[in-house]
Amino acid sequence: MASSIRVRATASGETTEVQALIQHPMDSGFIKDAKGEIIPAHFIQQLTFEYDGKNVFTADWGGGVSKDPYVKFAFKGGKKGDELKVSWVDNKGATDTTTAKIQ
Amino acid sequence: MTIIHDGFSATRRVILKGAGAVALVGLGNIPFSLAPAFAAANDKYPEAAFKAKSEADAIKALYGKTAEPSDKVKMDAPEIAENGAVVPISVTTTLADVTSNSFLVSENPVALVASYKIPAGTLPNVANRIKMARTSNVIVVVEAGGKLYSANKEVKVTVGGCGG
Amino acid sequence: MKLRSAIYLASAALAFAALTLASTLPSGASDKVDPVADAKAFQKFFTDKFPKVKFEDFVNGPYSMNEDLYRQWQEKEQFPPYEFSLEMGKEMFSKPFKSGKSYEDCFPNKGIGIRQNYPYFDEKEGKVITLELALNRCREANGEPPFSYVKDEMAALTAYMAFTSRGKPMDIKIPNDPRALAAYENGKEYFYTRRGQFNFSCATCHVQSPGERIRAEILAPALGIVNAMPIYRSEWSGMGTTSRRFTTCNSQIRGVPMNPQDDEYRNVEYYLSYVSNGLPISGPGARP
Amino acid sequence: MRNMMQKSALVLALLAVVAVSALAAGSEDDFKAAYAAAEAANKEAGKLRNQWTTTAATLAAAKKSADAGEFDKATAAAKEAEALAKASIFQATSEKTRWKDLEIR
Repeated sequence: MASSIRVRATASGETTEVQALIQHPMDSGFIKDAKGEIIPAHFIQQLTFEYDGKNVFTADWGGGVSKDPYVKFAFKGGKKGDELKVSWVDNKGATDTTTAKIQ
Repeated sequence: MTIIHDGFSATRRVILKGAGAVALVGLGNIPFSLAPAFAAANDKYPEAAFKAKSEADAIKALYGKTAEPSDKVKMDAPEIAENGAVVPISVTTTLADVTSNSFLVSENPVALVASYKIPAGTLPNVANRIKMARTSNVIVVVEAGGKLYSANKEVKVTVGGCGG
Repeated sequence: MKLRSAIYLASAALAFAALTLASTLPSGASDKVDPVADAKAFQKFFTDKFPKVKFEDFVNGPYSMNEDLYRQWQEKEQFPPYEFSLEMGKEMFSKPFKSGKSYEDCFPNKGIGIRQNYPYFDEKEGKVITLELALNRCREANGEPPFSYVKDEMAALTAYMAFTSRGKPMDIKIPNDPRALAAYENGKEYFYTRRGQFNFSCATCHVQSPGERIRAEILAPALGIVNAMPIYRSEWSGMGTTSRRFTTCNSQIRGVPMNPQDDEYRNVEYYLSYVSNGLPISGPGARP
Repeated sequence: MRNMMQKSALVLALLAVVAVSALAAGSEDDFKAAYAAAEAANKEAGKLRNQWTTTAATLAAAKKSADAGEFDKATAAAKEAEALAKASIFQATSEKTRWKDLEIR
């Protein structure tokens, strides 16, 4: 099964720009399905980015983040070919992790 | 201390933040090398803040203090969201020593949408896509040097997308 | 219920009245079918109506019509929401069926860079063959059950095929066969025929009112509308094919949709694609 | 617009028809007849490839009322469905030639 995480990390000059897109329903728990039943909350709560053994960014998310969530940030440092580790955990305890090469 | 919502983690968080503020007053500035450790101590998911209905309660649960509007916080958001299910919103700031950014939507059933921790060395600019139930004020809070600054903007939603 | 009935009835009556009156208007139609002239007039209509929109930008639907929307779209395109579907399609495309063959074996050039030639008119069968139909026929010929025409796997496969054709101009041919011309004409008729309780045709929204809002949505121009298929629609929270677009359009105007890939839909796709000849393939697309 | 009067007259006339029929005492037989007529008209619209979703919805509402024993309501709904189906037939028939007026040429 392919990873749920897509990462694009691009080093230019002194900074590395990171964009991530994750496949996840991000159900808020406030929406009803076609039958009128509440779709239970199911969303990523925490997403972390690690570079060189150090945390460079943490996202704490609620059910108000869009389906297939997207985030973009940048950090100082990072070289082409280096690895960036990305992990998430959702409110049901599911997790996924991937490692992306900085371009 | 401010009003604390249910949950142990929130209590712990507020206390920690209080300690941070004290350190700030005492030392003038937090030494640079301490910043990552400070961030690491805060890596717990802020459960209570994500349960608060109003943005004021969420900000209190998250930071234990209130935010002041600042023109140094710039929010980029559409005038009219193409669809409430996917509203691209980003923040940039010229403030120094930013430790976190949070996005809130007043009219959503849960006001707090996302909160980002910014360790030293990470730029304080973040872009993301959020859901909006209806036309609402969107608030971005930036925590910098232990203080809170905010910007807000009304985004019109014609197709509601809370959870879409 | 009472009020609702009254509204329904009143609108039915209005539609009636409008129809009765309008049908007495003189018809300026001539009976000759001339696709070349049609396409020219069709494209001119849109370029005249929207002189600021670049020709190749018409494939971007509502985004070509509104600046605030255009910005939101560009932000989304940084990491587009159809990315997962596209990847799934790519994986599926070369994966062998139980028969040992794959989709690649069903198409010219192994299916790469050919989307702009669909739909085409099959002179053996005497009918229009769309890409979606060809994909399901490929499955069935290899002993696999067909996919639903509206989303998921079908959207993923067509997304991948469109992606490999991005930038290539739509290139639909009408062979010298009276049946091909009839299919084209039938598609045109479907496009302009008002249907449903709202008494709307495809043209009511996508020719007369692109750029305007209907309820909350900004309408896309008909020119190039098929070039962006399949699309990730935020309103659907997911992908949808050309079939999905046609059937949902019909139900939105309170008409009972046909089944996907019924002759009418194949023909209207043939017509719409033909009059969009020359515009680049831009699928998969993202839409509000 | 010169056709305004004509249009509203038609609306009024149609509404009056329904008002009268709704007042008539309803029986199961009345309902069955009205429902059959509506279904037949909708079937014809289907042959013309032009059914309206509202016809189907109104037919379903008629059936629901009938199942609950409310034949007045059921008969009125069935007649409304028939009117909708007939309007869709009229639409399909007149559009056979009229669509050309909209064509870009």
